[in-house]
Order: sequence, then structure tokens, then C-alpha cells
Amino acid sequence: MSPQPTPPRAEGDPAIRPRHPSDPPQTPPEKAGEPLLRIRGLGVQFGGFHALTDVDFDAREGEVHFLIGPNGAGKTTLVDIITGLTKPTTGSVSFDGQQLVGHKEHRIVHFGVGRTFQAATVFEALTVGENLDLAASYRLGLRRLLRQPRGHADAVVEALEVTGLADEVDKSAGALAHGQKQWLEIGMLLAQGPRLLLLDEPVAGMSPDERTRTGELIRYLARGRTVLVVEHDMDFMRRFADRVTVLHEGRILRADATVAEVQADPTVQEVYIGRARDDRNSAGRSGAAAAGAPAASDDEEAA
Amino acid sequence: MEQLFSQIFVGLSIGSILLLVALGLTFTFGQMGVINMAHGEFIMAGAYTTYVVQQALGDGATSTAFLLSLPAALVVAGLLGLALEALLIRRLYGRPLDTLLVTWGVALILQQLARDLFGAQNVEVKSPGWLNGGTEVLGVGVAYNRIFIMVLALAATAGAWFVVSRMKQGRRMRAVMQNRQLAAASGIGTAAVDRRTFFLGSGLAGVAGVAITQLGSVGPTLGQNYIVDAFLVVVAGGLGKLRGAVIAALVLGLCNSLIEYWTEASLAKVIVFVLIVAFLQLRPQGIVAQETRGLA
Amino acid sequence: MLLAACGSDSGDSGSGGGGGGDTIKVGVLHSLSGTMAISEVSVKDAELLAIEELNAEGGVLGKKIEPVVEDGASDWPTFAEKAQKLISQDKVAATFGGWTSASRKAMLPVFERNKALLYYPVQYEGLEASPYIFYSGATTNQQIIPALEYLKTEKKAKSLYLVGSDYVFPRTANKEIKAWAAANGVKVLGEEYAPLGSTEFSTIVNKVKAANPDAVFNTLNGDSNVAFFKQLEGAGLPATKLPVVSVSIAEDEVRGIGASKVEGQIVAWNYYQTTPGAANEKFVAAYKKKYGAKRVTDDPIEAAYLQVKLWAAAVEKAGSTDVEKVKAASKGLTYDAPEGKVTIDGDNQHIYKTARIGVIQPDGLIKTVWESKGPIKPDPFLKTYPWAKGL
Amino acid sequence: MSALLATVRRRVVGPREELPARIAFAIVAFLLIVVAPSMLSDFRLGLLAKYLVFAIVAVGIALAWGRGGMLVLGQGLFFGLGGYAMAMHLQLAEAPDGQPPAFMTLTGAEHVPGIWGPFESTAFTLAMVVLLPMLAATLLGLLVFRSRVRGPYFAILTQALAAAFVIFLVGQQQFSGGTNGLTVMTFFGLDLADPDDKRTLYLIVVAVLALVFLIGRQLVRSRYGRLLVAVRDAEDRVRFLGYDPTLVKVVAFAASAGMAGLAGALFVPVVGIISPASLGIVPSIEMVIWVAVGGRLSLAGAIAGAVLVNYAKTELSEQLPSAWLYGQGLLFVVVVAFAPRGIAGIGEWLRENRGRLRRGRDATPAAATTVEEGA
Repeated sequence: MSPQPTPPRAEGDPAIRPRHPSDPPQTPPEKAGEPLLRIRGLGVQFGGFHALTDVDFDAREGEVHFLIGPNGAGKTTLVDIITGLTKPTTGSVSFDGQQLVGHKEHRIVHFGVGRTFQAATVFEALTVGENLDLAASYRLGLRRLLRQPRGHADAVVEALEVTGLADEVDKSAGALAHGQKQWLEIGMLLAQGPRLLLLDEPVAGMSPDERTRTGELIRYLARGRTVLVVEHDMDFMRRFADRVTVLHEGRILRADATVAEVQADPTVQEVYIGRARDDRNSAGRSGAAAAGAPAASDDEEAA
Repeated sequence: MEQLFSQIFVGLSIGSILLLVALGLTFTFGQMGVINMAHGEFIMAGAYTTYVVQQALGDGATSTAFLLSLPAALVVAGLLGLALEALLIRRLYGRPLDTLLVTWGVALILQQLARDLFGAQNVEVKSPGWLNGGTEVLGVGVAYNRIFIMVLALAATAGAWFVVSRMKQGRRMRAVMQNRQLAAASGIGTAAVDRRTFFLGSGLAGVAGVAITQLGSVGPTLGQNYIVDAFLVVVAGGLGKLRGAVIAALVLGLCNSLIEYWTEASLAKVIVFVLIVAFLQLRPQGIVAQETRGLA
Repeated sequence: MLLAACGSDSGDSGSGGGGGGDTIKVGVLHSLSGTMAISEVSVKDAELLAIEELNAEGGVLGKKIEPVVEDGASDWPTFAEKAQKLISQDKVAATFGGWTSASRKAMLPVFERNKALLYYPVQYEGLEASPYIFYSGATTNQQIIPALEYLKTEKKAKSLYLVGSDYVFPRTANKEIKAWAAANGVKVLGEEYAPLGSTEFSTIVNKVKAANPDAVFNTLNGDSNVAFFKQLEGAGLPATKLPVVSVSIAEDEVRGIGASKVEGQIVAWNYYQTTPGAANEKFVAAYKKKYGAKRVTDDPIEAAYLQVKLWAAAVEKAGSTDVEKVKAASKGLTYDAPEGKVTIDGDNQHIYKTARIGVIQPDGLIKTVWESKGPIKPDPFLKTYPWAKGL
Repeated sequence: MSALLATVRRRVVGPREELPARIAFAIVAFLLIVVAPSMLSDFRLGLLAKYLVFAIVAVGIALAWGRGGMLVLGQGLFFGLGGYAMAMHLQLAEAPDGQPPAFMTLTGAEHVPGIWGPFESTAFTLAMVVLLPMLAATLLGLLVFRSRVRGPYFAILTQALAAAFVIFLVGQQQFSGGTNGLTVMTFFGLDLADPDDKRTLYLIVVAVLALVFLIGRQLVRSRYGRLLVAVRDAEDRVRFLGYDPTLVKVVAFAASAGMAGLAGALFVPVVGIISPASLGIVPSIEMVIWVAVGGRLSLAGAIAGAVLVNYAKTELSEQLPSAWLYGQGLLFVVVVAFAPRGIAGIGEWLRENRGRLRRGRDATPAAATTVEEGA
């Protein structure tokens, strides 16, 4: 039914070329200045359940920071708190010196924080162009919103270009393929020009090609911004992460490490292998998870 | 002081009527999320069932007829609900606003049907002798029919509670309401559970209809008088929460009777409506809230 | 498409038409659907019976009367709209219609604007005398004031409690009652209104009980009466202990309420099915013959019937259906109605009527227990009552 | 690649079928302004005026419900605010000098109620007719949308408010005229009995409807209109795009309230009376059915729906009152359950499938035929 997603168009643009393992790390983490995002002592309870406990977390400009951990580790909750969807019980979230806790979701967007959701949410009744235009117009006052739009802003054109959706500009977003919807959602973020992007499982349900394409997109986004990615897919993490933080049962297990450090960490392995064993036992899945490649991608779960 | 007791009794009595008419909604609306605007007409169907049973048994058996009407109305209204669920509501899951409008259309049709079957004139349901008159308790005059309605409301609530929390059927019902997919995956036939929930919810409306015959006479638009109040009770109580509905009904009943005592009937109704809107500002999830995480 | 569907029935709206051809058209405009249909269908039936009888006797001015029946749908704007239609499209000679004051108030400007005639058959709150309306029901001084006098003299009531549905008639009537009470040394202990259609009277009954009046004056509408009486009884105040005079319950309402629930209650009207006289016997027989033995006649039904006959008599006398001529011919016109001889008052176009107080019997009929000495002159603005000055 | 982007950059986004729409608008305007007054009798023209007044309400409902997903079951409240504001002014204007307005003969009150005072002023009244409902809607919307009451809860809440408003009006007879409502005979110098003046009134109604339609169209086609659709379909997503959905919804809700108020104000001279019976739960939900029948997603459809349903009501209820009540119920059931796009949907369906019909059955289906409802 739906057309195949546009193949990656990265050739010729060095900035969105896939990263090879031999490449030097793009961001020298130790040398970066003040973190753009600084979280201290964050805790949240739902009823009696401690979803997050005493979380400290930093992310710097220009880095792609992966947030991993088994289900229920509190990854999405952390994103929810940063974006104002959930109120923390304790702790603070400061972004570029601005305290985020206590602000409404839409105010936080105005501070320069954007996010996507596990299930791609685009406005299906609108066209691709209209979706992007709407995202790009969020700073307009009501008077200008009431005018009929003519042409596209540069930010929209850039987003179309980067996501490879230019051909689909007049297509209804509801008619896009699954991967394209994810890209459109990322494109909408891009059109808003945020400084911190939070992507919640951006490659869930994608084919290997699409994953690569998305990874390239993420690397493109990271130029001059901070990208925080919540993911289960370890392979994807290995290919595209600058820094990794591991969460487990609401606590930080390993903070701000490199991919190699995380892979070598025995506690992390324990958490993941234990989980993989559980998965095998309960769902009868073949144990694809070996040491060093901790978890199978959780497509089914994310769907 | 005696006046205050009197008004408290009146409030509890109004509250028990509200509870009766709203009880069925805590199932169909609260648990299934179906806005059934024909709920009032199911109440009306229950009332007409009482009339028909009485006519069939003749004048001598008023008491028997009345008691027999309770199960009869449960079945008649329940079957109407079942038919509505199977023919229309089933096709409209996930479209709550459309369900609301469609069931309103059904309500109009049922009203006109009642008019054509029983005449535009109201019909008279005779009261059994033991419901006439009243007595005095602590200097407060209490009518027997009011006591009966309170007892019936209590019994119906207890019955509903029993079904939901003690019977296998009820556990399935709750499972489906909490997570439809998961319940389906665990081998529960969700369609069958929906049907039974709807039967029960609609049947309870029928029972309320029997009680209401004891308040006034029975006419085609009888249900319209109760539908808005009933929904407000469920919304204010917290969706699908039996406990919330009980509290909301009684509080609304008391508010109504006390405010009416100091002001007047029309103003009291307006004030109560405004209070509910204000209350929902403070607690949009109602009196008894479901603990949820995020919005998903 | 729409325009074509709307039809192209053009033409001017002359007054007092309906006379063209072999028939004379008249409008019959009542609620045949909606909440008021309960009461108004019977009234429409009575009007059609009267028209049928007239036609059987050869019609008026040698022409058959052709009724155009319209549904007001219990909605006041619809009454106004349908009245306009009857006048300008059907060109009726006169219209018989309305029940609620609200429907009459909605139609009044239409009839005045078009200089067309409306006959209105129901007792109402008075304070109105449109030159284009004939009022065949009672005004205040022919129903409410006699009922008050009855309570004061026969029941020795020194205090009253007023209970009514929340709409115009009860509120206005109670204003008049309070003025009367002040002038007659009767105390009004309280005044309560229930929303229309309400069946919740516990609080009102509590208030009545606490006030302990000698009698209750009841202007509740239809269904609310059942709930009110039930709750009065439940509170230990049956009809035998606390007399309640009702002015909105007639035989037709009793039929819906159930006689057992209002048995022994006092009502005030100008006509009952049991009212003696040959004219009434003939009317009741004809009505039951046409509509079934179970049907009953009552005051508004009788007024609806007699107003058609009054119009026909006026047309015959005027020799024309022209509105101004019919109005002129109606002055002082008399007719032997089922309720007795009635006369049209030339000044306010109301009718002289005999006031009758009755008690509801177990069979649902009403027995007259008191009646005024002859027909009372209608006085819609209560000009002849000094206490009514401030109203 | 870059050539494509260049065209994207330049292209006017939005109205794609501007010309046919303009031609249709011109034809309808011609029919309403020229043909109808010359072909219809005074009575029928009066009825058409009433239908068009209702069409104004329908445009507002299509905006709030169709576009914004807010099922407004209490438009009677706003219709009534506008209507009563106008009726109060007209009654004051009609009253002879030194005499109380007509409705007061019943209440017997000595003084004109204080709340009537400001409505002596024409300018104040004209402003209030629109502003009063808009203010009420804004206040309600801010409260209700902020606490994220939406969907059916919002619908039931608005319904309860309409019910409360009616009870309030009935109870406050001394300033509202109670169940009788308020009747008027003139409208700013127009004599409502005079056929020529009624024709003028009809043209005023047509003009206001055109204006309301154009405003609604502008709202729908602007970025704001898309934003409204976005809020309807995924309110939470919009929040994370940096918009406050509360404000987005309040604007549409207030606009629809203002339109209802304007319609109420015109209803008064067109019909000659405003009373609580026209504002309660049942009339309010009837307003929704006009829009459902016409097509909730289309403003023009909503107008057509209001006119057609009311025309059918007039005709059918004259001939078969009982059948009309069944018909109305069935209309609700059939249209909402099985044809949620209403009359407008038929046209869209034809347009979408035109190619396929012409090409025959084996052709590929046109892209994106599914327009999801925002129910």
C-alpha cells in the first residue's frame, strides 16, 4: 500500500555521513564546558512506587547522549520530567541556567527543549508541509497565526531537505510510511530550532536501512545541539552514541560513559543479561543477547 | 434543629434517587466509556414495564405486580441495552462523541415509540398500600416510598458491588475495563464481557425506573428529567468508581436539599450545577480518582 | 433546489380572508407533539367536534368550515410561526389555539400585526386584553378570587401557603393572591416554586409543614401535582387535614394522574363534566361518541368547544367573516354553552362565567361543592378591586 | 533536488480550489440575495431567514466541533445570551416614554430591573450580543480546558450549563419574562409586521451569515485552523510543539459562542420572541444535528445542513408530526454512525473517486481517501 520510504540521501554531505568505528570521538567529553542540561537529585514517586531516585545527570552541547536501561528503568519518566509532563517529587532540572521544573510543557518548549514520543505522533489530517509549518510557527502570536500562510519558511525547507520528505510535502501525514512518520516528527523538532532534543525510541519498528538513516539524522541534529536518545537497540547505540547513561530501577547505574566503557561494565552486563534470561524464560524468545551485545531490540515492545 | 434533620433526610432521599439513576451509568459510562444518552429512556422503559405488569395482573395484585416489576424491568431495560450495544455501540468504540449523538437519536426514537404505544397522556402506576403514607422518626416526617427508594438504592448498590468485586464475571469486567488488549490476550472474550456489562448497566436503569413510578406519574419524557443529573453524578464521582458515585450522589442530594431550603428550588438546581463545574476544576478526575501515570 | 422546494406561494395577506370559494377556513393551532400535547390534543379534539357539528347544521353563512390543523410542538416560536402561516398562507378567518400563556404571548404580536383573530380557550393570569384575541377561559377574578373567597368563608382559612410551578402563570397569580390576602386579613406564610416537571417536593413539603398554614393554594402544573400530593400525604398532611385548592387540575389531568392520587382534593374551575344542564349532556355525549367513552370533558375542553360556536354565531350575526365586523357583532353576544349561558364582554373580549369549586371524586370526576351567584363579569386587570391597584 | 525545493519554497500552500469555491459562493449569494426574495412569499422568506439564522450557529459548531473536536452541547446558552441581550434592548426601545417594557405587565415590578439599564444603549447592546457569549465561553473555556476536561466530559458539562441557564431564566421572571420569554415588534426602526421591512431584515441576516462564513473560513484556512485540527487529533503533541492547547481551544470555543450569540440576536427579530424553550438541552442538541447532517468538517456543509434539516422539520412536522420525531432520531443515528462526514462528505467522496469512476474498476485507488474523524 504505502510507498517505500525514501532511501538515505546522505552521500556528499559529510556531516550526515555514517560514522565509522574508526572515526575519532566527535566530542571530547571531558573538555566540554558547562553542561547544557543539568539534573540534580531528581526523584519521583507514583503512589508508593519510586519511579526515579536521586538521579544526577548532565548533557553537553553537541553530544548525542543515549539513555539506556531495561523496561521500567525510568528512562521515559526522566524525559517526561524534563519536558514538564511529570512533576518530580524532589530535585531540579536546569537547562542553560533556566530552571525547568514547575513550568508548563509548552513553556519548556519555548526555552528550547523539544521531544518526540515512543509512538510517532504527527497530525495525520494535515499534510507533511503543514505539519512542519505548524512546528516552525510556534513563536508566532495569535494575530499572525490567523493569517493564511504563503510559502514555506526556511526552517521548514531545511527540515524537508534533511528528512528527505520534500517529495511528500503535499501528502497527508496519515498516508506516510511508519519510518517516514518518525522522520517527520524529528523534522518538526528540527523546524523549531531547539537546543535540546529528546527522542524517545526513535528507531522502534524500523528496518535496518531506516535505522541507519535515522542515526544519520540524529548526528546531523547534534550539530550545535544536545540530543538525548532513549533506546533499547544496542547496535544502534554503538553506532551513534557519544555518551551513554544507564538507568536501572529508577537509579543511575552508570553515568555519562562512553560506549566502550558501558560495554565493558560488568554491572551493566549483569542487568541486561539477567533481563535477557527473563525474557527467554517468559516469552520463549531465542537468546540473542550475548555479552557485549546486551539486549535484543525491542520492536514488539515499543509498537 | 428538627428542620435540619428533616432536610438531611430529604437530602439522603434525593441522593438515593440520584444514585439509583446513576448506578447503571457507572458501568456503561464509567467502565466502558460509552456515553449512553438513551439511559434515561431505559429508566422510562423500566417505569412503563411497571405499568404493563400492573395492568396485566389487574387491580387486586398491586403489591405483587410492583415487586414483580423489579426483575421484569431489569430484564426489559437490560435487553434494550443489549440490542443497542449489538446494533450500534459496538460499531462506535473509540468514537465517544459520535456514540453520544447516536444514542441521543435512539432516545428520541424510544420516546416517540412510548408515545405511540402508551399514548402521549401520562399513565398511572398504582402504589402498593405499604408504600402510601409515612411515619415520624425523631420528629422528622418520613414517607414510606422514600424509605423504600433508599433501601432499593442500597440493595442495588450492594448487588452491583457484589457482582463487580466478588464474582468471576465482575473480575473479568474490571480486567477488560482496565486493559482491553491485555484482557483479550489473556483469553477473556471482551465482546461478551462488553455485552454483559451493558446488560447490567441498562438493567439497573430499568430498576431505577420502577422506583421512579413511586414519585410521579409515568410519561414518555420521564427519562429526560434524570439524564443530566445522572451523568453529573458519575463525572463528579470519578469514572467507573462505585464508591465515588455513592459519595457524589449523596453529597449532591444533600447540597440540593440544604441549598433549596435556604433559597428556592430553581436556584438550588442552578447553584448545584455551578458547584459541580467548580468542583471539576479542582478535581477533574472526580472524587475517587484512578491512579495513573502520565497520560499515554 | 431549496428555493423550488420552499414553494412560490405568493400573495398578500388581507384580513379576515378564508371566505373565498365554498368553504371558510379556520386555523386550529395546538401542541400535538412535545410536552404540552398531553393537554392540548383534547382541546383540539373539542374544537374539531364543534366544527363538525356546525358543518352538520349547514356551516356558517351557508359555507362549510374547513379546519386547518397545525402543530405548535410545545414551542413558543413555532406557535408564532404557525400562526403567521395560517394567516398569510391559509388565509384563515379565525384561529383557535394555544394553551400556555407563553404560547399566547408569542402569538399575540402576530395576530395584532396582521389584524387577525385568535380564540384562546384556557384560564390564565389576566392582565391582558388584546383587541384581536377572544378569551374564552377564565381570568383571575372568575377562578382564583372565587377560590380564595371560598377558602376564607367556607374553610375559614386565615393563613395560606402558595405552591406553584416555576413559570409565568403561578408567579403572576400568586402576586395577585398576595395582594388579595393583604386586603382580606389572610396571612401568606410562604411562596415556593418548583421547576416545571419536577417531582421532588420533599423540601417544599417540609417548608409547608413547618409553616403550618390553614390551606395551600396550588398552581402546580400537571405531573408535579402527583409528586406534591404524595409527599404531602407522606408527611402526614392528607387532604382531610390540610385543604389544598388547585387551579390547574381538571378532569383530563386527573385521567393521567390517577384519581386515587388526588381524590378529595379541591379544585376551582367554571365547568365540570358533571355540570347539570341539557346543553352539557348533549356536549358530553357527543364528545364521548366521537372520541371514546373513556374520554372526559373538562373546563378548557368545554371552553374550546364553546369558542368555536361563539365565533360561528358572531359570523352569522355579522353576515361576514371580516375581522372588524365579527368583533363588532361579538359585543354582548350570548350563547347557551355546556357551562350555562355565557356572554361576551364587549370591552375586553373575555366571557362572563360562573365560578365553581369542586372536589375530585374516586371515579376521577369532579363534584361541584360551591358556585358563584350567576356569571361573573370578566375583569382581567382587576380594575374593580381596590386591593389590586398596585399590580 | 534543489529545484524541487525551490518550488516548494515558493508555492502558495493551502487553498487549492480557490476558483470553483468562489463561483459556488457567488451562485449561492445570488440565489439568496436576488432569487429568494423575488420568488418566495413573505411567510416563506421569513422561514428562510430563520433557517439562515440557525446556519450562523451551525458555522460556529462546525468550527468548534468539526475542526476543534469540542462537542458543544450547550450552544443554547450562548444563543440565549445574544438573544436576550437583543430582546432587552428592543423591548426598552419599544416601550413608550415613561412606561415599563411590555414584559413587566406580568411581573408588576415598579422599576426596570437594574441589569436592563445598560441595554438602553444601542452600541452597548450590539457589542454585548457578541461579546457576552464570547466572554462567557472564554471564562468557561479557560477553566475547563486548563484542567483538561475534554471529549464527552466537556460535552456533558456544556449541556448541564445550558440546562442550568434555562432554569435560571425561568426562575428569574422579574427580569427575564420567565417561561414566556420576551417578544418584540420592531427592530431598529424596522416594523416587523411590514413585509418590506421584513425583507430588509432577511437581507441583514444573509449579510451576517456571509460575514460569519468568511470569518469562519479564514479561521479554518489559517495556520490557526491547522493548529485547531492538530489539537483535535493530538492535543498532547501540540503542547510539546510549544503551543498552549487551552488557548487554541478557547479561541475556537469563543468564536463559536460569538456566532451563536449573533444568531440569537437575529433570531429575536426574525421570529419575534426569545424564550427559555429555545435554549435548553433539546434545542442545543438539535443544533448539533444540523451540523452532523451537513458535515461537521465543512462550514458550507454545516450551513446546508441547518437549512435542510429545518426545512424538513417545517414540512414534515406540518404533515406528519409523529413521523418527524422518528425521522429526527433516525437522522441522528444514521448520519452520525454511518455517514459522519454528512452531506459535505458525499461531495468529497465523489471528488475523490471521480478519477476511479471514470477509469473503471481496475485503476489504482486515489491516494489518501481516509479522512479520519476527530470524534
